[in-house]
Amino acid sequence: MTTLDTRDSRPYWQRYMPGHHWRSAAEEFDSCKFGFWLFLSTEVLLFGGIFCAYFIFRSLYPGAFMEGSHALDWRWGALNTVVLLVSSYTMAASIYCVQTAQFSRAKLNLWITLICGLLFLLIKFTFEYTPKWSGYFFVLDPALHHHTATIVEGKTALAGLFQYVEGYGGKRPGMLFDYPFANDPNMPLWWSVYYCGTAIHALHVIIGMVLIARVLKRVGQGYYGPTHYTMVEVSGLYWHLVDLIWIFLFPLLYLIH
Amino acid sequence: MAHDAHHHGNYLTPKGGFWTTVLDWATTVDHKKIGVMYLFAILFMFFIGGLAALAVRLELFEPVRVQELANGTKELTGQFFAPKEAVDAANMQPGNNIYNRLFTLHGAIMVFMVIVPSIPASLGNFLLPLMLGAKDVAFPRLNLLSWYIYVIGSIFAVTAIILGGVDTGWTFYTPYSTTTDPGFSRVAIMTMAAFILGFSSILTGLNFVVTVHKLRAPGMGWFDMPLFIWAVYAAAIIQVLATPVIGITLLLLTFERIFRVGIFDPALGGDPVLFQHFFWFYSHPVVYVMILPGMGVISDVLAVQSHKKIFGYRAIAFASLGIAGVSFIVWGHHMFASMSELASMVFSALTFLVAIPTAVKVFNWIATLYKGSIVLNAPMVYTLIFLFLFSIGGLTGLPLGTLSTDLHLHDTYFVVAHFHYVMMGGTIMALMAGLHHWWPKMFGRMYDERGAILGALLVFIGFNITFFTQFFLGSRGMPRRYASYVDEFQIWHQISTIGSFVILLGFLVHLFVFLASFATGRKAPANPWGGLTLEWVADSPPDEHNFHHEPIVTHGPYDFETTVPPHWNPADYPIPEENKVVAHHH
Amino acid sequence: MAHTPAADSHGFNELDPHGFEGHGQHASHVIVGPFTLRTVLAFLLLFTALTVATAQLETAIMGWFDITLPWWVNVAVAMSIATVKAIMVMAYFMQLKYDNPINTVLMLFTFGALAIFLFFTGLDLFSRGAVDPIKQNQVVAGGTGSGITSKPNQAVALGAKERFLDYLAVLQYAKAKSTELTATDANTARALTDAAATLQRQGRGGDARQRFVSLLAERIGEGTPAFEQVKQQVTGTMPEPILAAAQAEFERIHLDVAGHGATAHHEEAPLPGPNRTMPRTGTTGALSEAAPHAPHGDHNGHDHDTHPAGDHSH
Amino acid sequence: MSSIQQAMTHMTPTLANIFTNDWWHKLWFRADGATSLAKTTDETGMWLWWFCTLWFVFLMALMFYFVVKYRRRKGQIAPKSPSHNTPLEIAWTVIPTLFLVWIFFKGFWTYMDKVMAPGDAVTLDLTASKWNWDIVYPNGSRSSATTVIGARSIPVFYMPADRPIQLRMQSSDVMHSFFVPAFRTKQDIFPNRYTTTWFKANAPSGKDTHPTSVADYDSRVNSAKSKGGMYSGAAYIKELEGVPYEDHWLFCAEYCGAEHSEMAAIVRIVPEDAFNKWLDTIGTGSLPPLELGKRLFTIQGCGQCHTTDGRPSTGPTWKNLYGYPVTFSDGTSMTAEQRTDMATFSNYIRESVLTPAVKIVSPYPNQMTPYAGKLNDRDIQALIAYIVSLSDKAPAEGAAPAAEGQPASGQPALSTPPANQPAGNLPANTTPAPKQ
Repeated sequence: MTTLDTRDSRPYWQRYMPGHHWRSAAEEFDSCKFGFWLFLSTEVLLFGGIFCAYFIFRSLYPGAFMEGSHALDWRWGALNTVVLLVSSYTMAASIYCVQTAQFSRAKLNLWITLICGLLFLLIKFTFEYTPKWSGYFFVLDPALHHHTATIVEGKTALAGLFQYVEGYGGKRPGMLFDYPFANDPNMPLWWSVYYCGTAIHALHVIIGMVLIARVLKRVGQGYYGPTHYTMVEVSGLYWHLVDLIWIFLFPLLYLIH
Repeated sequence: MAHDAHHHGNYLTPKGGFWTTVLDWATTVDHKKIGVMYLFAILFMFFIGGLAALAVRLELFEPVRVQELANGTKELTGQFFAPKEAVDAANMQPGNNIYNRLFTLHGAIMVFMVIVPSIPASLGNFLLPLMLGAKDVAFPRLNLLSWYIYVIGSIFAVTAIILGGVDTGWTFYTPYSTTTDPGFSRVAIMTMAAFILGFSSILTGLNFVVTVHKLRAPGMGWFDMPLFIWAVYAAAIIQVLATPVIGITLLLLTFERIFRVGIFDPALGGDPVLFQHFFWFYSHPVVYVMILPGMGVISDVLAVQSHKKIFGYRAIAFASLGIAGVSFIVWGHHMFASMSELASMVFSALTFLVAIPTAVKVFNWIATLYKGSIVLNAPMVYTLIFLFLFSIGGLTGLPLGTLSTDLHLHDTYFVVAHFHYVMMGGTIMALMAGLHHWWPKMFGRMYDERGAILGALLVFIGFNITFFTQFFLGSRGMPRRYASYVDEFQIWHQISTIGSFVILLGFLVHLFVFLASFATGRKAPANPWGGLTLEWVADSPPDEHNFHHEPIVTHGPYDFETTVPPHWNPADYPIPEENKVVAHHH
Repeated sequence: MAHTPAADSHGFNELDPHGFEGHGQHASHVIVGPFTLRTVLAFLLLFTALTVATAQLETAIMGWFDITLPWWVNVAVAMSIATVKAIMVMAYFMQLKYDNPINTVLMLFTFGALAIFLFFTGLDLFSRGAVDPIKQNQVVAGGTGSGITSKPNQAVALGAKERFLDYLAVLQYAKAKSTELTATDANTARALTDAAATLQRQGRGGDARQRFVSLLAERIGEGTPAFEQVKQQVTGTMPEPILAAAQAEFERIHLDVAGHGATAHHEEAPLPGPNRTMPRTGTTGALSEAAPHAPHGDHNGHDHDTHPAGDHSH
Repeated sequence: MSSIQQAMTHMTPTLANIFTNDWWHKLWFRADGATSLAKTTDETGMWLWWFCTLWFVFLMALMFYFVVKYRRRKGQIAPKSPSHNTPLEIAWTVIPTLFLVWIFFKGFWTYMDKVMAPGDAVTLDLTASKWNWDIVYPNGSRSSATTVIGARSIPVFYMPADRPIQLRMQSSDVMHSFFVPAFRTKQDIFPNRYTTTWFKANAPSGKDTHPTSVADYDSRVNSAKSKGGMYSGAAYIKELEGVPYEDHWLFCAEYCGAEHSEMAAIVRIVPEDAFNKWLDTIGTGSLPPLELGKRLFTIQGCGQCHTTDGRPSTGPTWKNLYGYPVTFSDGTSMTAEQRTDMATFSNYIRESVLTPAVKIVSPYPNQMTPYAGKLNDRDIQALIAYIVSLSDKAPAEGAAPAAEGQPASGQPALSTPPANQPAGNLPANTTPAPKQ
């Protein structure tokens, strides 16, 4: 029974008592980690479905997937990879800081992690999804060289930051799949895999950010410290998994040619 | 102990007024209460699914035919769920649609909401910590969460039904499931229901695995665990490793319906067979999530009720793990009619592997009876019924695993009969055995033996009447999921339908027995059957924290020859001298 | 209050035969220092750069030496680098290296399950043609779409196609009254139909109504009652993309009449043989050539001019 | 129920027959299989049946014996007995394993025969759709024979005996499964992918023969009616008078929706020479449109949802479609004039056949499968001719529009899946225009 004793002025992590059915705090911590690893394995297998679909269709219709990957810009993917890797590092660092009771630095690291997560989503939606849906392209987007699309003069967005590209838009998921430049009739499969994979991954990024935000708040309130930081550790594991998935998604989706 | 000071009584004693108690149950993290809540939720869904099954049988009592009357007018006969005045051939559709929704309802409810969680979530939740000598499962709040998720999932499913039902069959095969009743979200809701229920299943499994690893009582090594724990543990591993795949499958299916992504959609180059692989990668292992805990129950009940050390403890334990392992490489035998020849060959060969550990278990159970001291009470009767029906179910699996014969039997009533013998004849019978066996422990009252045995026999007889006929139907070529059929099958369908109502009668008797036990059942002793495992050390019903002192294990779970059961008077249990020579551990 | 005497006493661990508790205590509270973490990060970034570089390099190599590397080379390299990265993340960031080994074992099981999943699924889907090659591939690459009634764009495409077929029927009806239709017109009709459907699927736009009318004028002869009838129908309800499609396609047919195309139609849609997939429709091949031009109306118009009307009617 | 009595009679066990494999075989399979492979399959099946029975009886006997012999006796504790016995456990692990290996191979050998069609097999194209079967014969025509079963009229597919036939199968909507119980085989059918199965049927037993005359046929129908049922035997075909035949059910074994259980057909085995004769009779190439339309109405299963006599059904009746106004579920409507103008009307019909979803006649549901790819233009013209003929406002000259230098249609280049097109057999030209 982890009842908060109000008379005790020590921070929570010093007062923390393990659940009544545990024999020791260390025991509880170890079990929570084990339990969470079990959960992570379910996550891996969840994405396993996407990877399986990719594996099958990539092998059956290599043409469609190569052409499809050319519609992506590997630079955005690479940038996102770096962003996630850095955030993974800061997450791990924040755990170290909590373990060594450097709470302000821990908070800093968690903030950076959060911002990186945000950055990742930002890049994903602004520079990857939106153009494919709207036909508007980031001005510096080199992906334009991949095909014969032409920029429509005068049609711009966000104060000229984006230019409209004739015929390149409409790569929306699902019923609105249109492929002005598709020579391979199996292109829909590529886009199905691309959107499902990245969207579900993005969803996980968001969940991870929620967890981290909660941890950040509680670090501020002195919940966690050298002897009790289960949630920090666990949220960290989740965040690293998100990173892990992306480490595989990036080459599979962006670097195929 | 400290916690004994401030409350007396067991986990069932009300915490005060009605609403206080309700609130206490709704927010409890006590594995026993959660187990009981699961039990009632599952029994309720079992009732709904059962009604659907009866409705299905009624529709099949007569084939739909057009009789041409003397005056030349036509009359549509044999449709149970359609307007009788329907004359035109095309008016069969309404009736068929109702039928299709009914069997989907039956299948989906029974699989996702009854049989998968049945034993692990109810008996498992209640008994696992008790048997391990722990105060609770590893993550009590997660446990409660999983119950609520189960309820939410069920609500989703019921919503889909209320909105007009789903006619995809519980297997959701594409492209039918992605194209049927376009514009409506019922199918999406139903798939989401299954998706949500999957989470509940994952959380339970995860909880059990950690509990078994970390919370065994002092002195309890892996091979001192009751075989029920071994079985639940093996099942839990499958739940954790297989369920996420159905998660992504149903997610993609929903995307396919809502956003029209094309991974399983031939119109976009996708592949329906790929869906079948996704689906069965989960749904075959989950068959063992259904049956393994049942086998565990049987191992325990059999040993306890015949006061006999289980034969080949390690063999049974490893068989459980073996089945769990093999279950991941045999899913293709659901697809012999749709797979490539090579894959069919490989999967057929692998499928026969499952038969080996299963056979070993059966042999061990029967060998356990040898020189036992067997008492024929309800749990034991149900155990024997299990052995009877499960053997049939298992053996009829052989022609289905055999390629040439399966091409004939696949998707016929032979399959229906086979999996009912395994799922109902196996899991549900085991659930009934376990329910009677641990009833005194769960609710602190005895049930009426005679009534229970009567119910058991009725169920047994009705079950065989209902489902053995379906073997003949199948091998004679009656396909599954047919709302109507050609005349030559009618006699068999009629027998089957009659049998199904005998089953209903049997379960009504059980219902009555249980209610009677609540009302007038006599107080149960702590150890009515003389079991040796730790749950019998606790009171019945157990104390809020299970044990007054953390129990310490000193003997094997089935050392009946050498140990006086807890709470028993040694005078009532005169251990023969020759037994005492050496109290060796397994 | 939460602790039982047994749990606190030291004798407890002897009683536990497997020492998870004791092990746990040492295993869990490991502190991975910042130096290690930074080194790992550095390596991870390095590998990221590496994997991108190799991908580019492969393309470059193909260019330089004018060779084509088999597609799996690319995948194999990328995947092995990714695996190394994943292992580093799991070992250091996720601390598997220092952690209770049970977690590592668990992960291995997980990846094992995943491998089984991929392997057996592939075993089936890649060996469909083993006995009869015709079973390996799709009948119509990209799918037929027929029967998928709830798929808007499919329905539109089909609907458009058939509506267009109707207009052609009217056209022929009208034509039948003035002059005999030639085989060329038959091909034209079919080609127009397919073009309509295909291009509709590909979402082309543009102002085609007038072009189609002028087209009719030249095909039927302005002012004839048939012309008026068709024109009225066309300018009434005809969806523009289809007309654009028709226009683009029709000009292609003009070439065909001069010789090649009319027969090409039959060759483009042979019976599916071993390891052979059908094109989506009879004219896909032609469309993919036409694709780049299509968005630019003037370009088409230009085409139109270069092939004077009347070529077709012999 | 006569069928029930039959069922009972040939199953009544007597001491004499209950021990014969043959009796059990009858009980399980009702009749011998209709192909040589079916025979091998049944042998495996019966072998397994006895194998399972013996194991089961052995185990249960042991179980009940123990339960009785070792029942609990007051105040007695079970004596100490071994809780494991390694040799025994190894034995009962290894011995079943050996059996299983044998069973696997037994099944595998027959399976390979079932999936490998012999080189000289004739390939026919089968298309399954909701909820109908369609087979294209070498001469490009479809089977015109139907029979009434229950509430349905279902197609009858004539097949030659003693001749390997391979079916190249494809679905036009959802998954179906080709299942002929008498052949003891099954193969799923997918949209957009070919699957194949083959069979070589045994010669018909001679129990059933075709009617020898119209009178004979009528008497059969009447006798069936007098029994309160419907005659579902062989139709009268002059060329096949007295020819023996054997009927086998063709079921759809993969759930495919509302009328899954009505998606049946009959595979009728006749001697090869008779088959060839029949093939000549169904060549539709020479039929005038009106006749072809009538025939398509049954072949294509239009009758499952449409009536021709004005009775309501799943879809609108074909009686008086032509020349009468109609309103659609989207509020739009067609006037009698439009419905009388042949051009407009035939366009409307063509649209409704190929893409039913575009215009839905209220109040009917949108249930019809698109027939795009299943009917070539000539078929549609024929149907239109038939529909027009069903109206009392039909043009006096009769409904069949004349063919007049019109484009050849139904080419592979159209969306019609080429596999369903008779190679090199292009239908004659027609036009939607009526004679004026």
